[in-house]
Amino acid sequence: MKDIEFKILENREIARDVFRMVLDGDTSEITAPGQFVNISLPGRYLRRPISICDWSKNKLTLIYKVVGHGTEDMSYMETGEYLRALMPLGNGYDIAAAPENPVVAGGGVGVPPLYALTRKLVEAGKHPYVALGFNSKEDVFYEDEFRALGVPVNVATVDGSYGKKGFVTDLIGDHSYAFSCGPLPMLKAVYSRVQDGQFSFEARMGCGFGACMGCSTRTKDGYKRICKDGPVLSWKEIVW
Amino acid sequence: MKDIEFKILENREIARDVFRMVLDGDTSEITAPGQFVNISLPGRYLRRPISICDWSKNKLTLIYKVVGHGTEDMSYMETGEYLRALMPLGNGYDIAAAPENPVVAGGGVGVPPLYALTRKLVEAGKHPYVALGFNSKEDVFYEDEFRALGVPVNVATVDGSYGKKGFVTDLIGDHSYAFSCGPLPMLKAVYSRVQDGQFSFEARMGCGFGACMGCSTRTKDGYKRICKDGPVLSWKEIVW
Amino acid sequence: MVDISTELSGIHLDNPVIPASGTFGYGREYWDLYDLDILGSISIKGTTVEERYGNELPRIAECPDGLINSVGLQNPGMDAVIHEEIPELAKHFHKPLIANVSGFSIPEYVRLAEAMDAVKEVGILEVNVSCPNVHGGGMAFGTSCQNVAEVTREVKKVTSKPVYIKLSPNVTDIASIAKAAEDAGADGLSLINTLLGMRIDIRRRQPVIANKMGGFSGPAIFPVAVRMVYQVAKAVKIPLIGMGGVSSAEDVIEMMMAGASAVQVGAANLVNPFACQQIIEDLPELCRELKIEKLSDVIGVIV
Amino acid sequence: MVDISTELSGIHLDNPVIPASGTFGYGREYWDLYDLDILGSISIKGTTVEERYGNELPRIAECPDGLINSVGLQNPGMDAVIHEEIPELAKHFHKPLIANVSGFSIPEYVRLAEAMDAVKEVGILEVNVSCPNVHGGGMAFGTSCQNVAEVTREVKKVTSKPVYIKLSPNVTDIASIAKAAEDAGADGLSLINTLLGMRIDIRRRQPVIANKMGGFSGPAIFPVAVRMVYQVAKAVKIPLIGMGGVSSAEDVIEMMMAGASAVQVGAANLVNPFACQQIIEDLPELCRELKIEKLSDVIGVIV
Ligand SMILES: Cc1cc2nc3c(=O)[nH]c(=O)nc-3n(C[C@H](O)[C@H](O)[C@H](O)COP(=O)(O)OP(=O)(O)OC[C@H]3O[C@@H](n4cnc5c(N)ncnc54)[C@H](O)[C@@H]3O)c2cc1C
Ligand SMILES: Cc1cc2nc3c(=O)[nH]c(=O)nc-3n(C[C@H](O)[C@H](O)[C@H](O)COP(=O)(O)OP(=O)(O)OC[C@H]3O[C@@H](n4cnc5c(N)ncnc54)[C@H](O)[C@@H]3O)c2cc1C
Ligand SMILES: Cc1cc2nc3c(=O)[nH]c(=O)nc-3n(C[C@H](O)[C@H](O)[C@H](O)COP(=O)(O)O)c2cc1C
Ligand SMILES: Cc1cc2nc3c(=O)[nH]c(=O)nc-3n(C[C@H](O)[C@H](O)[C@H](O)COP(=O)(O)O)c2cc1C
Ligand code: FES
Ligand code: FES
Repeated sequence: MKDIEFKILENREIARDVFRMVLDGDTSEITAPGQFVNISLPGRYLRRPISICDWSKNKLTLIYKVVGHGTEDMSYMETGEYLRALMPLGNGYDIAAAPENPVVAGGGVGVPPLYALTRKLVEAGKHPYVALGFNSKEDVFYEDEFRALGVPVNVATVDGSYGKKGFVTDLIGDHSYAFSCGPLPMLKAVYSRVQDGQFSFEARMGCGFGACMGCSTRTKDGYKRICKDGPVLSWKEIVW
Repeated sequence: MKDIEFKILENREIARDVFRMVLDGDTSEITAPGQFVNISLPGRYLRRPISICDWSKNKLTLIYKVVGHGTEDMSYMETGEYLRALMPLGNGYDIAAAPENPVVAGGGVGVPPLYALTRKLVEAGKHPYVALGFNSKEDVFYEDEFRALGVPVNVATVDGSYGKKGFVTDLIGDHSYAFSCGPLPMLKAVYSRVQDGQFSFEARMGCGFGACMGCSTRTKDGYKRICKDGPVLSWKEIVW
Repeated sequence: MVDISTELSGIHLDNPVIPASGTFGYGREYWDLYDLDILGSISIKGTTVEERYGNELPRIAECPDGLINSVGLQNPGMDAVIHEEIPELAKHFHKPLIANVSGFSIPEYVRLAEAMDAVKEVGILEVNVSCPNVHGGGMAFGTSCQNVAEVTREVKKVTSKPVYIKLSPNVTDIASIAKAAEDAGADGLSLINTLLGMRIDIRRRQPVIANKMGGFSGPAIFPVAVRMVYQVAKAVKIPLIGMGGVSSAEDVIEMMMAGASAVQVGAANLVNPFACQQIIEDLPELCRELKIEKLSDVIGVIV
Repeated sequence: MVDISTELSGIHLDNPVIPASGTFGYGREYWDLYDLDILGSISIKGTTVEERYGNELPRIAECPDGLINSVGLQNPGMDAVIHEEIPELAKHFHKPLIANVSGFSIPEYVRLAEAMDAVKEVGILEVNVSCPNVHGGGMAFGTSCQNVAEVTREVKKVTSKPVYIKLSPNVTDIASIAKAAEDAGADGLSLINTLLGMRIDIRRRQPVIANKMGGFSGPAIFPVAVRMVYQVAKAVKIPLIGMGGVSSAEDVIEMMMAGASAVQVGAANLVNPFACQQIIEDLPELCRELKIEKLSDVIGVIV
């Protein structure tokens, strides 16, 4: 874990209130998709946790939705400005544990970390099937980017304005293994339809690196810190 | 009084730890030299009061010394950045009250407001004599600018490394009328050597515009708020 | 149309936003900046029986997200306030005022209440039992249930105007003090006054302010203020005016959800003289966003 | 050469900087980040007799210049701390530790003290009588002189290690509580613990944290902490560990000038895991600038 200064290469709206930020800086410590960074913002006391959407050498992509003061501040940042983030944080997804044909199921701003996950799954020779859910047409993002990875992608919207009308779960049916990230009700729904898998959770965080117990949640294997022992928990240990 | 957004045109060190900042923005409400602005700085709760050194249409010059966190923040600001200031504040010097040959006596960062004052005195057809005091050679600034106004200028430094060795008062002798700004001991010394004059004071401020009574000081005419009834007080009303 | 009006003891307020005592003087510094009639009410500078110069300078210390003041109740005294300041203010503000008063003994509080009772512009009497800036003064009253009850009872005897007791946050159990005031007949409560704080100038090796300690306020104290408003709202039935760090329309709504019927804005006026105007402008839009049709509906919604 | 060392009850500290209980766990999250031996000491996470999961999520709320936590003393319990956590930590930190303990009754405090007394790595016992996050727990003890005195007396009976009582700031008169602890035999005092605070999520119309209220800390509370350290330093003769919002070398010196012999750094570690390292690096240079040759000379210089 390092506190790294990144330079903003790009920061633009890619869907309603959803921004993609591309950063230049040291990404060498990232070990797995599903890890996150914790962003320091001037005037905000706590850092903001945002999943790593994708990375390469010295390049980091984040996708965030403006939902409050901090993400609003971020949306005003401009190319060339600097931003500090503590990273990489969390365990990330375990690709080795995946079967040949996992489903990758994401909803809303749960979608970003699944992009690098899918890329890594493909690179590892697996054949993931991607199911993405959004509220409405204007909220959809990254469908093409997922497709460009050469995997089957389906999209659902709650209001039916794009893709299939309904939820992510309507796209996947029952399945043996899922990678998932998204709002709690979605995670629950996916959980109930699979026999195994890995689920990424959110929690209000004090530190983001395991020191404060601010994000400790009960699991079947005792308490786990979402920030350090998670954010990815395995199907078997989750208690709802 | 308005809360005005200024654009920084210049911000550079002109003497040891002393910076000149030239700003672009609405200066139309300034009524007298000796008034000040109160600068809002991100991350600092209170504004910083800085004297108006000079102004013209849409152009404002400030000179400030780095003495703490806020002025340090200011020193890092760059051309093109924006800065908000509440202005104009305070009464300023009353030029009409001056005799033909006043002395203008300034010390350290008390010098800046005296520049526009001297310019205005000259424009009003008076013949001020300017005496400036600094600690050391590296602290001296604006001597040439004062001279360019066509007035006699003398400089003293405490350590004698430039100009006359000694204090401002060593440059002026006894005099009938003084305009002064500088550290308290200097003001006292000048006060004791003149029969009349106008003196500019400093105080820790809450608001800077007269609302909080944070800067109220006793005078012979009752209490006065340095920020609103001052910063310039007349020789006759001052109690030390 | 969003309804942002509220009510304090039968007095209608067009909106809940009230500049806090001591940060708005008697209005003079603000009435050229914006139309004061946009305000819900105004709490005037704390007034004492006699004129007071207040404490020595420096009186102000900066803090992270706040400031310490030790003004020490500088004011021209009750007579000047009633005969000069309030009439002047009344030319610019045409709604009931809140008269904030501070005594140094029960008889002084009574005299102040009697005097303010006769002033038609005064809608509410705000009895400051909590100013930490006056030695031997308000602090003692504000930290004991008995004293608060006694001041309340005596003041109530001499005025028919609603009496709001302004509570000190520097106590172990604010709810019990609030209860004592309510039981003694208070019509409402204002809270919180400033937290007692201190800063040291490490270069000069002296306290920043001459009085050593002073009243700490601003956004930094907001979480303490929300907590106390919440605790008091659960303990009493009388209306509350919430304050402490309020600086935005969001803060106003948070205070009201905690249990405040109206809200005072203090330190924010000092760093942004247009703060109250801005908040009042922002309120309707924020209410719409939060699907609040009638702002007073959210008072105390947090269970 | 500037001397930044200090002393607590005969224990030499290389410097006054100590991570505060609850923000440094048992060191695990930090020992890969920097050499822990640079620290003056470490106050370990509050330990209870039994293992505790703590409060429900969410446990964290952001505030202006601070945060509220309601962790609720999550810890693996005294036995695991003594047999697993402390031995592990001792591999990375080779100086006396501060063992922070919290009981839910006097006998529990006694058991904790007895157990920690036997641990050679423990230099000081820090008795938390003030955690606001535990219902029916520490809060009650920490706000009454009698209780604080009783806990102190009982704990002192069973340990020969220096006993520091950690005081709650949520009281009317912290000096009298400090005095009660001193009179009962406390070797030192730690202050302040968190202020009780609350935030409301105005969109969800619910308190941000599950427990409604929680402990507020960070730079926002620094002026209150400095004031309390100053008041307590004037009231007692035993050494103080000052804390509350300390985030920079300047803050350390301000706390020490107010009267603290050493300083704990809490919330700052969470937002900047390198905070203590940075502060320790900055201290000598700042001392030089302030013409301080021996840092311990400035303890309590403010009259
Ligand atoms: C591990 C993890 C990964 C995340 N990845 C992404 C992502 O890739 N893209 C994205 O858009 N969002 C992501 N989030 C959610 C994101 O952290 C919040 O939307 C963001 O913190 C909101 O900040 P704000 O200042 O705009 O909101 P405010 O409501 O103003 O924030 C107030 C406080 O609450 C916290 N907070 C608010 N919402 C959340 C939340 N949902 N989860 C955790 N803390 C919250 C903030 O961090 C801050 O401390 C992630 C959250 C976690 C825990
Ligand atoms: C009317 C007036 C005009 C001034 N004009 C100038 C000028 O033209 N050039 C210049 O260099 N300085 C001037 N000063 C002094 C200047 O305001 C301070 O140097 C500056 O506020 C220090 O801020 P800081 O954040 O660097 O210091 P810090 O010590 O970090 O500031 C902490 C707090 O103390 C206040 N403070 C500190 N020193 C002073 C001071 N001397 N006077 C008032 N408040 C202070 C700050 O405003 C802030 O609120 C003037 C002061 C006043 C009152
Ligand atoms: C400069 C200043 C002067 C104050 N004077 C008074 C006063 O005279 N009477 C009073 O009851 N409260 C006074 N207060 C307290 C405020 O009215 C308010 O209760 C407190 O500042 C908390 O609100 P804030 O955080 O919005 O400032 C004063 C506060 C400040 C900052
Ligand atoms: C997340 C968190 C957990 C804490 N846990 C404890 C604890 O277990 N025992 C204790 O005595 N204090 C605990 N505290 C209080 C701190 O030790 C410290 O007294 C307080 O936070 C003030 O310091 P700060 O402003 O630097 O954080 C905790 C504080 C935080 C922020
Ligand atoms: S956020 Fe601090 S332990 Fe997870
Ligand atoms: S600083 Fe507020 S009245 Fe002068």
